[in-house]
Amino acid sequence: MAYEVSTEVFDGPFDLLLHLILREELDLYEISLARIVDAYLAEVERMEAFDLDLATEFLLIAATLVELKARRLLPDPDDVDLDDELVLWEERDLLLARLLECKTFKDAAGVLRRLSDRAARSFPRRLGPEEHFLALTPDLLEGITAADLCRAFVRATAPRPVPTVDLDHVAPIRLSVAEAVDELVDELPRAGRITFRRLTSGLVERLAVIVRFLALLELFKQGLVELEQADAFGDIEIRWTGGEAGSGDGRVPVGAAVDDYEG
Amino acid sequence: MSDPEELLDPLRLDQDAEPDAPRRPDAAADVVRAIEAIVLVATEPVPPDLLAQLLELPVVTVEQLCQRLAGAYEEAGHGFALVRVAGGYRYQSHPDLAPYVERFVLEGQSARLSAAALETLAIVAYKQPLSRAQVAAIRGVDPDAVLRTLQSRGYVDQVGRDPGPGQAVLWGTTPLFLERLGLDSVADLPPIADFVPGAEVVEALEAGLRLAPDVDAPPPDGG
Amino acid sequence: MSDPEELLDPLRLDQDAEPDAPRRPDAAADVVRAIEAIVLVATEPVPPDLLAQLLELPVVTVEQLCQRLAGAYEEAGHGFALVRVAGGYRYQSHPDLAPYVERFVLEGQSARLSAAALETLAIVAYKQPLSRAQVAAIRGVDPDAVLRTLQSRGYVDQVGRDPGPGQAVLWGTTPLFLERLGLDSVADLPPIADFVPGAEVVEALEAGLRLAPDVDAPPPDGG
Repeated sequence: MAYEVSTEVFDGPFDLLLHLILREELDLYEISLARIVDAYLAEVERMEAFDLDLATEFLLIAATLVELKARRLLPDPDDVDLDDELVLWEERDLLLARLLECKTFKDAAGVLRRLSDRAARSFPRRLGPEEHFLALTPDLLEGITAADLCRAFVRATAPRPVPTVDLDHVAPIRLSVAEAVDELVDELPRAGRITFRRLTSGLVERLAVIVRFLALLELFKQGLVELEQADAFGDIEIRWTGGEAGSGDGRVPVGAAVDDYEG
Repeated sequence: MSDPEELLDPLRLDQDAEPDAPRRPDAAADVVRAIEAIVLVATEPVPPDLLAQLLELPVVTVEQLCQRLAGAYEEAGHGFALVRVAGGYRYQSHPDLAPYVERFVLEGQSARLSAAALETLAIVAYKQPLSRAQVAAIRGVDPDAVLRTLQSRGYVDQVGRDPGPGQAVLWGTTPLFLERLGLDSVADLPPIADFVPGAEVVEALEAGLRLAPDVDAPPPDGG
Repeated sequence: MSDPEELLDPLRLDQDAEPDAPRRPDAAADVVRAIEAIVLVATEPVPPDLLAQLLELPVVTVEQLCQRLAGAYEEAGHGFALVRVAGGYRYQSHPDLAPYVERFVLEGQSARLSAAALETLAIVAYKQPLSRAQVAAIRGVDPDAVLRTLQSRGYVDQVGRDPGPGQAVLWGTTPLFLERLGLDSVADLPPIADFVPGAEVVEALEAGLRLAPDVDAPPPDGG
């Protein structure tokens, strides 16, 4: 039933991405990935039950997007490992293909809607034969026993499993990239240099790590940090270049700017 | 011959009576067409005063229109007739064509009860008397069409009215139903407790999914 | 205009083809009237081959007669229509009269499907038969809840099992789906190729997902 709630805006990770790219006509470079993730987290919060499958699907796509975005931010394309590059192209093509397929059926659904709206203007006759013909009708209960009837009753009244996951052990997740940016703006000037691994060592949720990473990319784009990665999959070293903690460039403007930040 | 334009005299009379609210002829034609449409889709005879109310016309005008319409169908030699029965109007097959209709009915478009129909029948059998709203609440879908089929087969019928406010029609099974199942009374139906939950439910429980709260007996006392 | 006598040309042709079994004109008129009577009492669309069997006529003749009958009703401006839908013929109210009929048919009108349900329905309609996993792959979300909704509303059903390992349940659309969309068969759906996004959209998506740095940044010289 969670789907029913979320359909009005987005009903899937592809839907969300299509919306962000097409309907708002923003490209991935101009919108911050922060917006995609924040939009998603807002969706998750609106859902009554946190849907792990949906979240996983989204994270897979978010990870691809992060890679694409990171690749585009890399200052020197010569640094790129050719194999990684090929894998990334493949992932991109796959994502593109899935978005196109999603869009195809979305448009087909629009036509079904129109057909169905048009057909709904006519009402079928369902009355059936006059009473005096009923004596002729074959007995529909032929071969049906009282036990069949009992089973049908059990089937009809059986509790319908509700596809929700018991979440009593999961703390409510409330994360936004804007908040993460604020935290980093507070934390990084004091740290000076720090590795990404250390920066996120206290975080348990993978989502929180991803949010922090996106926040970091945001700061990088704004020229407030420098990032270095010695080798592929190696730890990322972060250096704050944005001046002193609490200075005029500080937290409030940076964090608040994320949502509107469109380059 | 059944062109509605020829059926408008009563309406024109009506216009004369209310000269300050003249009807355009096509609006008048629409009234006749609307009668055809409403009576066609109705699942029971449509009382003329209901038609009058829907069409915002005097009852007497509606009755005149229906009579003329019936005459026009007969004159044009259609295979259906508009008849007045049980206090209302309905379409039925022309008596001449009974042999064809009999053949069609015998052929039986659907010789078996659908799963939905069987489930609805089971609910009525075990929970009778109950209203369509109660059936709907159990099945989660509108049971009207299925109830109608079951009623047309003579397995269920309207057995009374809820004494409470609203006075909903109550449904129950018929003697024919008992006869066909070889039962003396509904008390002879197998007790429900003898049956274990279906595989679907067991699977769901094993998978740790939550069941709808009304069946999940004790609430977790975790606080 | 809907006088059956005017609809008999196909039958007369048929008579010429079988000169040793001449039909009397009134027997021929009866055939059209019988079609009217049978379709009127049917509760679901009547397939032309069933009509042909009951009337002992070639299917093609029955189809011609039904088409002419439908045209005659339309021309005479009746409030009902004979339409071909879900593989058969049925009577329904004329779409023009929806405002009147909607006022009358208060219940039984089904709620509109959600966007998610419609998209899933489109996938099932065009790719059937297919498994829930295939639906999930296209939509990117678990389709179980939506499939169950569509099934309970009668639009889709389990139509078989994948012969491969795992024997996944396969889903397809139902005759009710066709009725609700006013289609004769799934082959009448607009071709899926009509919906494949145009170059503009593909470009927009490619731009959104492009790997190369932006124009203002130095382009990658590819190595």
